[in-house]
Amino acid sequence: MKKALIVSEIVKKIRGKEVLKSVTFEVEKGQLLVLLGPPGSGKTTLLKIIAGLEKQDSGSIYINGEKVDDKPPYERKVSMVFETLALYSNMTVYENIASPMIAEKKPREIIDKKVKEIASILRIEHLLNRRADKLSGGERQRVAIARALAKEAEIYLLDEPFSNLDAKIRYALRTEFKKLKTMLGKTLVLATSDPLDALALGDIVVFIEKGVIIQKTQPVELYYKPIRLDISRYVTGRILNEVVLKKKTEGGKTIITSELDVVISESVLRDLQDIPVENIILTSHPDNTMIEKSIENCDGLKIRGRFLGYEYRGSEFLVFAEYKNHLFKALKYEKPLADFNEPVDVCIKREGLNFYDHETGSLLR
Amino acid sequence: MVSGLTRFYLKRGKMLNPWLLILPAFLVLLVFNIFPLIWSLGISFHRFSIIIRETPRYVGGLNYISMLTSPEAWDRLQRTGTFLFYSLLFQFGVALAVSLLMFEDFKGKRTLLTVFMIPLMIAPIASALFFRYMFDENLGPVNNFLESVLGIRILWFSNEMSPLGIPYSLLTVVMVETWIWTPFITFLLIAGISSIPSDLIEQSRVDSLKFCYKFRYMILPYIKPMLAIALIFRFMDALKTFDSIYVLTGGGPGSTTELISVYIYKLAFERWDFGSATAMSYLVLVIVIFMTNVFMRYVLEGERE
Amino acid sequence: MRDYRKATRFFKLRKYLKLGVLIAIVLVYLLPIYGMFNLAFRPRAEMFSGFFVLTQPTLENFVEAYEYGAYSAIVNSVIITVGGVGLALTLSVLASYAFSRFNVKGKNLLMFYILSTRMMPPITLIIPIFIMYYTIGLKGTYLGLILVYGMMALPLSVWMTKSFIDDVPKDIDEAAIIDGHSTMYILFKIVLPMVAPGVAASAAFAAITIWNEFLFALLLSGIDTKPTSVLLSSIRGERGFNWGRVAAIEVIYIIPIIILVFWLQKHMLRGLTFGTVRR
Amino acid sequence: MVSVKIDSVSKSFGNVQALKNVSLEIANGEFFAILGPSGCGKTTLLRIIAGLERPTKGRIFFDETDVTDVPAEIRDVSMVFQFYALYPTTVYNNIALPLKSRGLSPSQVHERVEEIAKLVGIENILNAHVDRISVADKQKVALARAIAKQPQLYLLDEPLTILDPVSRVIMRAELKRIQKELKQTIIYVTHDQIEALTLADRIAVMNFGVVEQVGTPLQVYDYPETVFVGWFLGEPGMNFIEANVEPDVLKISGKPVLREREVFEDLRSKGYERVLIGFRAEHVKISKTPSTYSNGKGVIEGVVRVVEFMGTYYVVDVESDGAEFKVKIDPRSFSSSSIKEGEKVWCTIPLDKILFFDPNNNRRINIGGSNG
Repeated sequence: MKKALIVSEIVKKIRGKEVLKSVTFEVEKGQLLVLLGPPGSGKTTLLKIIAGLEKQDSGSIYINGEKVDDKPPYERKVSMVFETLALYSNMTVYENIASPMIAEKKPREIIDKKVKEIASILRIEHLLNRRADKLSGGERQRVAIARALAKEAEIYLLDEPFSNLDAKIRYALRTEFKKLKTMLGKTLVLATSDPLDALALGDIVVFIEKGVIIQKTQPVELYYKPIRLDISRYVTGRILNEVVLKKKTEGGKTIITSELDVVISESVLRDLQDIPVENIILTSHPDNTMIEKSIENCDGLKIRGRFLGYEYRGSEFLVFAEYKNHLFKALKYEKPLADFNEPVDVCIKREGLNFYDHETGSLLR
Repeated sequence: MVSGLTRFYLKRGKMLNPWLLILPAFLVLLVFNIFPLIWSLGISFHRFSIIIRETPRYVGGLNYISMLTSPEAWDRLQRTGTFLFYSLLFQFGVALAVSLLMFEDFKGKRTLLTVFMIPLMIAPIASALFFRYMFDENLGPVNNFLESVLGIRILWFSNEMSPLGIPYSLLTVVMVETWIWTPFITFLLIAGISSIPSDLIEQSRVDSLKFCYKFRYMILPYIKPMLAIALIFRFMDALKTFDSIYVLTGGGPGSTTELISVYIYKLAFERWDFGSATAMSYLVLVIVIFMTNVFMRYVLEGERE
Repeated sequence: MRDYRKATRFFKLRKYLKLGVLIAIVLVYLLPIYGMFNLAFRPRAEMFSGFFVLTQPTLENFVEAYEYGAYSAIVNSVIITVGGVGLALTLSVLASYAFSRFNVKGKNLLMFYILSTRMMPPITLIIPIFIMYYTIGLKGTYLGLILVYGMMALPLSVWMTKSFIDDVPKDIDEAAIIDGHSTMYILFKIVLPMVAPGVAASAAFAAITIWNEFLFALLLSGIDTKPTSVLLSSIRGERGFNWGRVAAIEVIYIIPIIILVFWLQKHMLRGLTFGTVRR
Repeated sequence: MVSVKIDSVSKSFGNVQALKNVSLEIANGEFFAILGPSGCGKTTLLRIIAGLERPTKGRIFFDETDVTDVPAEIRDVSMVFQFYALYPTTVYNNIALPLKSRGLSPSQVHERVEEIAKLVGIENILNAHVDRISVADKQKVALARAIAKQPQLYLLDEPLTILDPVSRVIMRAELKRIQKELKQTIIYVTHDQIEALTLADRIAVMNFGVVEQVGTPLQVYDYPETVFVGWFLGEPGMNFIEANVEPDVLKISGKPVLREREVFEDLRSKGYERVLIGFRAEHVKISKTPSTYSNGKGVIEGVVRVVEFMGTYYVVDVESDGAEFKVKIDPRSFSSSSIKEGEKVWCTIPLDKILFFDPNNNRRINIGGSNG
């Protein structure tokens, strides 16, 4: 089955700085691929190259198996929603949505029918004759999507569609967007720097940093077992617990030391045996960590620290403990009882542990 | 040669070169600006007067040398320097005072500022002519007022030395120019002040900071760039002062108020000596470019460190 | 229980004092303009009786001004200004769109050149144009003046319009390109309507510059094409002239400008600094 | 240390009503949060308390004194802005300038600045220019400046949202300590519900210039007074489904859900034919095996529309012909139940976790003392 979009070895330099270093990936038909990466990793430039708004230095783009490098944007059957939404603010919502069809000089009735149809899908029929600059954040966002859908295209590109909206509206729009995607069955490429967009929406996620593709995988795997530590930190929003261990083998015996005075359980020691590297970082998510006044048997890493406080998130508590200026977090479903500065036990369970090489940051186990 | 939105279409499919859009404007500038400038540069190397019908004679740098050595030219430049010093002093002084008084927001601030801009916007010819009426030595209301209050009459258009060390006629020109141009500087300073982040201003209010601290640590850093821009623009325009002098004193009495642009005008259209007039103009241009760079480097340097 | 009353009263007092001084400065500053209007409506009898006297306002002076030829001078000013602005605007809209949307190679050079027109002593331009007009017979014609003023207003309107178009994010152009629209459609149907108020403001600023100009008009206008500024300057020569009539001409001359100034409040900063500084 | 009384304050800019008749009482030494979406008027209210803005109607009292007309310069209030609003000079000057303006002697100023800098932990960067210090340090400087003035009231406008998690936790501990040790009144404006729920003794939830509810974090989260408060707090927000009250059963679009008789009597006696039932996504148990209506539980049968993975939890969007609601599951139980889009599911909700709302005024209906 022909791939909807093939991006092969795209290289782009802007003012001497290499923004994209030989980027390659493919998108299946009807699939939603999320391009996740910190701001300034070249996502927007890549989208503009796919759309034909910017010329790549080398490499090529195939849409539906057909090479489009020398084709102008509107001939590439590509449609795009910009981060700034780029609505024509002096025109009405109707004119904005109809714009691609006006450009293709379609007859009046067809334009009218199509605009009304799209407006009903996105529930903005009541806004059709309002000026584009008199809309709320969520409404502007929907009109931008409507305009993109008004153009028949093989690929729909979205650049940070939920970026400048209130958190509450972002969550709501994300769910609606996922419903829309399943209903329309279009091929979508969504660029975002918000990990939640990738986790919630992506059928497949490509992590890109400084113009280089680091990993392409399922959202769940990207969250739990990414191949690089900096991806894990980025995707979990710095909520990870991290412990640095040093491994030395003297006379056949291996000694594990850590400046955090960690008590390591038998099973973890066994895991550490066959790790070739000297300096190891162990990471784990708060939902695999416990912070209590005292913990007897802890199958994993145990640290004695002082209680810092908690974050009450309504449905759960995020508990904080500190040791030697190092922060540990644990998820708890009822109110923690310790007071500020009281000594507590932190137990990082073995099951959620990832092992990373301290130098390269790459996944070991 | 062209990048950025290279994919840009006149009609669907046809590539449009952006220079096509720039061409019409460029043509008008070419014919009425670039070409005349080159021509006048040429004239400055010739002995040329339209009146006596002789063909222009190439004289090399003679015009420039005669201008550089003529005491008359140096006197006019020195007079323009004095004019510049006093007018910038008054203008920046009043402008700073008004802009600081306008620091706090109050109802009607925008309209008051707009009204304050009117002297800048109306034609200098009209305002200078009315100042001529106001400062008229025997009938003018200013002298009537001074006589009734202080019992003295001032000969505003004479060579008499004023207490400030410059002749009264030059002082009158400085006052007219100050009246016209102070709003320009005030407006730029107020633009500088309004670029101060509003939460910083509110923080200084909640901290009930003394005005001297507000000025030194909050206002000055933000108006410094505006002071530089105002200084550069004012320096360029002050050298071109012509309209108001033409109507106020016509350069007189004698040559006390004959600033450099009036002097060049007289060279060209009273003595009909185009060669020297264009040479003098280009010398003035060199001075302006040199001084502007000095300002830019000095002020921007101050800015960057 | 803290007593704020004394401190509040003192604080309010200081505030109103500052305001009072400010308003006083502005009033004194605008005295000449008041004087101009006052004199224009004063009968000849009260010509020299004090600055504020205005017992029975009359339109005498305006009638005399009409006979003195002020009417035709104002008409000339209108023709020259409208012509000059029209020419400058049409040329600058296309050029500023190209400057704003493309990083054309020669852009910075051209931008500096445009700014330098403000540095240049005007005489360097007038002499060659004076000779050119003299030889090809354009001296004293409306067309001649309109072309020169079109050139003079061009740099200001190019820079100002460009600064407004820069405020429109480039994404909008790119979105229209993806939709498949042509350059002219994007410029005239999407970008220009968005910056219409800005373009109007640059036109107004160009108009003010041309309306007030004197030196070019003095040398290039003829007897029947001379604008108001030249008419006013010619009064300098006469002895014992009628100041009431002069004030009347000046009032007619400056009223359109005052109206434009109030209308332009928002974009004043851009106009004064050639679009280099935007709030 | 002052109590603040906001007495039916309204504020409008042109024809936009930013505040509509807001009345609040903040006790002395209380950590009071004002929570709401952007544009709900919370910052305007804070600015009115600080004296930076005048109310169109209504009065403001500090303890018993009416301070509505007292300018900000004299209210002796400290503010910490979201983007720290630091004067472009050294850290030392930022803390010292307000003290110098107050007339303290140079030695007093110096001693005070040293003391506060040590307290907040910025004693080693006192001579650095504020443009060259980290974001967390900038916020600490803003806080130090506020504390140094020993004001009678602290007003904080989202000071922590831009910090990284580590310094945010430490700053939170710092704020709590200031409130406890120095017994200061703190009014804290934020749109981030986690900040409000974690730090505040009491929270006022605002929307479109109106105070929807005032209560402790627990009250506001578990017993919202209005639909908006329920929706705004918690992620995802509380689910609301229309249900009609029939003599012996409560139905959602025709399907029986709840059988507890005494609940219907109470509702019918209050004259409710139709009602909105509200329940939190995390209180719903979801399973693929059908379950019957037993006592003390509501059961809704529906089809899975969308599944969203949010890292620390899953959100399942279920639709029961027309009525949509969300279910929140922790990753472990989600993978064991392996629910997929399009499957039929049965959702059970414990009765004590279900709240009833009046569909016309969106306010909660009190059922036999069920509120917190």
